[in-house]
Amino acid sequence: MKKIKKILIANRGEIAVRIQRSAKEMGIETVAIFSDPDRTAPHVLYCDQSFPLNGVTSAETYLDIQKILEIAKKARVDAIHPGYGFLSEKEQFASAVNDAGLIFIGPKPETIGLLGSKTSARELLAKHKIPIVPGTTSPIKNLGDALKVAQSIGFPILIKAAGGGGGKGMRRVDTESDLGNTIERARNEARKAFGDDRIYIEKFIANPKHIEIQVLADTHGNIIHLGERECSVQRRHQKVVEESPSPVMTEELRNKMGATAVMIAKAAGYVNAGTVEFLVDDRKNFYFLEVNTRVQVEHPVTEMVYGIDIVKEQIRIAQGEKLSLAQNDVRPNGHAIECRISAEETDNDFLPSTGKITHFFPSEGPGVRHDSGARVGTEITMHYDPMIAKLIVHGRDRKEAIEKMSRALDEYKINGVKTTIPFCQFVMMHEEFINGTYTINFVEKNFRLSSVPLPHDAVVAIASSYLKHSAGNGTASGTNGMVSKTSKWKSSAFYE
Amino acid sequence: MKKIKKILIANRGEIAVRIQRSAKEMGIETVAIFSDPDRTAPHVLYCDQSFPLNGVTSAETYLDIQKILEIAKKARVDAIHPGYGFLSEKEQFASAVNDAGLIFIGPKPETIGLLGSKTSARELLAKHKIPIVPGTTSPIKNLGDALKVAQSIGFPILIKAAGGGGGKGMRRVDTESDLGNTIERARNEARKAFGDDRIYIEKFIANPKHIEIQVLADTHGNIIHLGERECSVQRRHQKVVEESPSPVMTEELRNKMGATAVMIAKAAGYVNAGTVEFLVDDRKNFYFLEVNTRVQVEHPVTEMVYGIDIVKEQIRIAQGEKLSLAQNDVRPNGHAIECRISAEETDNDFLPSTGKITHFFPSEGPGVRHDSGARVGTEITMHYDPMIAKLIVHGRDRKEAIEKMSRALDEYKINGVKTTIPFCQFVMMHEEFINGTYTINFVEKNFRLSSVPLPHDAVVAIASSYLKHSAGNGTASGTNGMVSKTSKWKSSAFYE
Amino acid sequence: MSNIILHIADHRVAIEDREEGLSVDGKLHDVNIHKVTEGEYSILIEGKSYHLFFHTWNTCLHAVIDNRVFEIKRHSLRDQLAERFLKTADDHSKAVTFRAPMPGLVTKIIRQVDLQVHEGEGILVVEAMKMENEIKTSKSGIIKKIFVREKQAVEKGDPLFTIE
Amino acid sequence: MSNIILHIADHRVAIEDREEGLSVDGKLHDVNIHKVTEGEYSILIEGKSYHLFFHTWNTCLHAVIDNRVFEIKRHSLRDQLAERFLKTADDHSKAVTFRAPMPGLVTKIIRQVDLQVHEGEGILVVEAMKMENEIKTSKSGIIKKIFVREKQAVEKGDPLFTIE
Repeated sequence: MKKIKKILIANRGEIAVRIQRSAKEMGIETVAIFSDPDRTAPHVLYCDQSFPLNGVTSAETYLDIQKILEIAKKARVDAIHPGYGFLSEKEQFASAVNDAGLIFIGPKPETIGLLGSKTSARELLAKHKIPIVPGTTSPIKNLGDALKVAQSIGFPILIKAAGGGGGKGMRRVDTESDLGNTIERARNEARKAFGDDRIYIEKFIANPKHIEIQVLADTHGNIIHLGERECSVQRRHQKVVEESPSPVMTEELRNKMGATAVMIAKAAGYVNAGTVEFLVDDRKNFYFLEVNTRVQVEHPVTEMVYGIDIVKEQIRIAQGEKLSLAQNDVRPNGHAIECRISAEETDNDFLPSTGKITHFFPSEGPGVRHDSGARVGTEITMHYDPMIAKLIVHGRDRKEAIEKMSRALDEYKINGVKTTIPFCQFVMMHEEFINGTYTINFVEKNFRLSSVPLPHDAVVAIASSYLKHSAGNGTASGTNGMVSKTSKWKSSAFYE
Repeated sequence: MKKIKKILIANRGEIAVRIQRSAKEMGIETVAIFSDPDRTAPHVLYCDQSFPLNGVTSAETYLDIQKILEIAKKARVDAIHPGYGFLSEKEQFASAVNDAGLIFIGPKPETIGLLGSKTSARELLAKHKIPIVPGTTSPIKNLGDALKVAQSIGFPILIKAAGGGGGKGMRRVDTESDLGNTIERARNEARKAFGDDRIYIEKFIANPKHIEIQVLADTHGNIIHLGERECSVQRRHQKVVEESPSPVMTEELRNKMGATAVMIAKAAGYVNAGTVEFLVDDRKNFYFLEVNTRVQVEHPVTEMVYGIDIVKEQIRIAQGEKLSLAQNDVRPNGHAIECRISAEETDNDFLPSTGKITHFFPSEGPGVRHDSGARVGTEITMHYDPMIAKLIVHGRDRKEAIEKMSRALDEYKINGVKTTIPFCQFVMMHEEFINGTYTINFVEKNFRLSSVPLPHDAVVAIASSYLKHSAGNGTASGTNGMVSKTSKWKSSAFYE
Repeated sequence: MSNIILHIADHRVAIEDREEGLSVDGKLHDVNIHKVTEGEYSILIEGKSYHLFFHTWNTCLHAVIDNRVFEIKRHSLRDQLAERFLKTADDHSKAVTFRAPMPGLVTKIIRQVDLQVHEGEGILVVEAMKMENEIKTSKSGIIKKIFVREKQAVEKGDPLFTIE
Repeated sequence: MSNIILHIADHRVAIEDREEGLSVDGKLHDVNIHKVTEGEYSILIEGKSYHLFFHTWNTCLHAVIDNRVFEIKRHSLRDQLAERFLKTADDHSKAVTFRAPMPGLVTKIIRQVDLQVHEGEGILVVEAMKMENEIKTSKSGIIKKIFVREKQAVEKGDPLFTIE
């Protein structure tokens, strides 16, 4: 067993900060890497050491294996934590880390290869007779190929990236005529996100819930699961709100899905933390979706309900320790919800919102956790993922958790970019979320541009502070002179 | 049972913000009150409504019962939460609130009177044969009176305010010659803090721990306790670091102290949340100190270990609900530590530090809770208590909690006032704290002005950024020209 | 300060800062405003507490209140006259230019100049933050001009195409 | 920039901003400094990350690093000469004036002018934030002057008394 003393965190944003926290608590030194725009980002400020990647785009920085390994060597780390996204699910990266004599904090490279390609994962599952969603078991080659599959399983279908998750490269296709265009765009997105443009096709299941099981596996053959997370609130196939437990979960279903997840992990020779994703239909049949071979964005809800620090467990497993718990020691306690705070225009089809954060007052207080990768002064650019922070709450029960999240969302104050907070507020107040019946079609079915009128008092507040603001600034910039007809926003672009 | 719909919070700072949070989660409207310097304080920004007290000093604002009741009437609230400090333990205030037809969220006025005066509390306890620290059972009248008591129980003695807690008005006296002066200063302090200059005398117990029991009592005669908090790390007789459970606690001692606390609450006809404070000597004998008839500053450590929101319980009890738990449902889970972040000069005898907060980046992440009454732009003045915020962590066990607190203290960044953070960091690293043997003499015995040398790299960091800073500002203010011999700080004042 | 007209999202309000208080659409309000930090205000209206921020996006001032964002436009008498003139001019040429809603890279031009397109149809694709965003027209008509080409980087507000 | 001397708490360092890098006491360092916000800096020294703030207390510049606060004084050749002169002058009169360590209210004068006092003895009481703080002398001698009276408000840095 080799004690890890120093970790390079091959990531940025909130997950780099979050990994640094656990490492520091364990007495482990941390090394940050940063692109040019990230020179003064929180992960650079917090880590013990920070080294430049000299570049701007992901490709020339956080995706550059060579640069990262050179820094790892220079800083004399003994392990690398990949976080999520970027290189976290690249078999080649895990191999290169091992070849450099360093510990990769994650599964073995071959496991990443096996499960990371969703087609080989589907083959493995089929071999073990675990139910999967109908579709291709190998990447599609061309449009003809795709058309044949689509016709055989019937529209609507889903196009998905074989090389990674997170909704990147995922597209729904309803008609044959859209197939060609959509495949092309999905390939482009997948290539940019994962450096891998292979895609595959799945039957689109009508009203499923997205429920996933967290597993932990050590190098001694022990595997446990930490219950489920429900992540059905998605826009653009990306999760926005997650919770644990799922409101539709029963003890029996949890045991069944948990056992299936553990069986899949065993079949794949899995080591470290991983997540097995399922679709669950309205009769509680569950279908395997994919395995995410890294820490998930939404892992905090599990941490808060089970009282376990998943990143610390990852590090302990990586240094050869046995799991500190058996399956019987693991008991859920209360209820947790996470909302992703992303720089997006909720009122404009979730388009990315860029800008500099001028004011930032995240929520605090009892039962509130905030994992952030941004702060006052942070410039949100078009180069990286729009997620700024995660707001997580824990309550004694689901009702208290929803009340707490509503309070925390109201309390959250940020200025300089638009965010998904209004959307999350909408979710917390929606009957389908409150009664727990929501599915992955929640957004499409329910979310409309807010038509809640501005209360009269708010109009008075804006008008009166406008007077003071423009007096204080001489004239308020960009607001004087003619009323232009050019700037009313529309759903996808603004017109003049 | 009357559902409370709107609460006036008769307080300021972090506790006003914290009460607002629980009320909001329960769907209850909140009304803030504010002094002139607090016009843009967080509690004013967060509450639904805010009304001015028109004044600066505590006496003309947060202690003015008449003004507060007028606002309560104007805002049509149905209850008042007093927080801690200010009017929270004034029988007269609780009576006035009830007389105005409003609910006082706390014990009955007569219970506050009985227990709030520590002398009548001591009489009650003596009657029930509960061990108390030797001393006076009634306030001392004059110096001769005091001298007689002091001689009979022997120096050193403690002078304490009869009208309130929190270390205000508390003074140790070692010799007869200091007695007169010290009594006078204690009276002054007590008068200013509580509007009540009565003091009493207690035997000074040599190396005790300060351990207190949280109790909850409803209006239906149900009383439970939520275990203990240890608060032995004190400077100037005020708590700085608190934890739950106490590292010396045993199941047996907890049951015994808990039963005693419940017995005291019963004897006093107690309703709502309260805290029974004890001194525990090195043979685990415990002596009653006092009952605090309000929410404590350090209540969050209990909340985190027992998963109960004490302020919500206070509100539920106040509207006539039964306790939602029985004693057997109450189980501690993990370990919590709180550090009070106060604007004080750790390197200068904890003298108050005033100024405007220019940068504020409190710690975040897994297991970290931050309850704050300040933010960027807040001016810390001499008018109110120097406590800015509370940092609370929860870990699976005491070891993890200490590691987490150390991390969180390192991460905490504040500029504009000096704080107690360096002191708290000292505590987390000290052997006596780590092994749990610390007593209320911890600070006196162990804390010395830090002589940790500035690392060479830090010198380089300061020097290099100084160059950039002074270049950016033309010349750095107040640092050019002659080196003055006038400004080197000494332990209590600086000399020229 | 004389009477001014503000457009706050869809609301048109006449405000006047009088000695007796703030008049909004002729009604007096007891308003207490304090600046908290630059661009941040605390407003008490008959006790009700509002916490408000200002931010300029794309040269337009916006107010951020309760996490909702509203555009603010000021409107003087001269503006009204000018607007009336522009409206008349506009009635003749109904061309609408669509602009980039965020900075990004144009990865694909889907429809070409002179084509007839319908409301909701995708005209081109802009990639930002790793997502491909299809930019749709909210107006049916003929594509008169496309201002960008594939692989071109665009800033927020840059013109993309004109539909007439 | 020419060679300058800084006093950082008890450290005296000679720094020079050379083309090749920052020289501290003659040794070159690979230092990368970025301003984060006004008065806030990120410094990387051979990779090691420091997060630093500046603040002026009582007209003296301080650096805040790892939550510790250090006074900074700049020191030129002229300063050194001036200091040498002052030191000579100071040797004659050993009077030391104590100043208020925080703003507050003088609630009691304990010792009077012309009295002999010893190190650690309380001279007067200043109340701030509801606490009574006894201001002690760190020097034995005679009280030459008391600058304040009871009930007087004092600002931080105001002279309180002189001991000779």
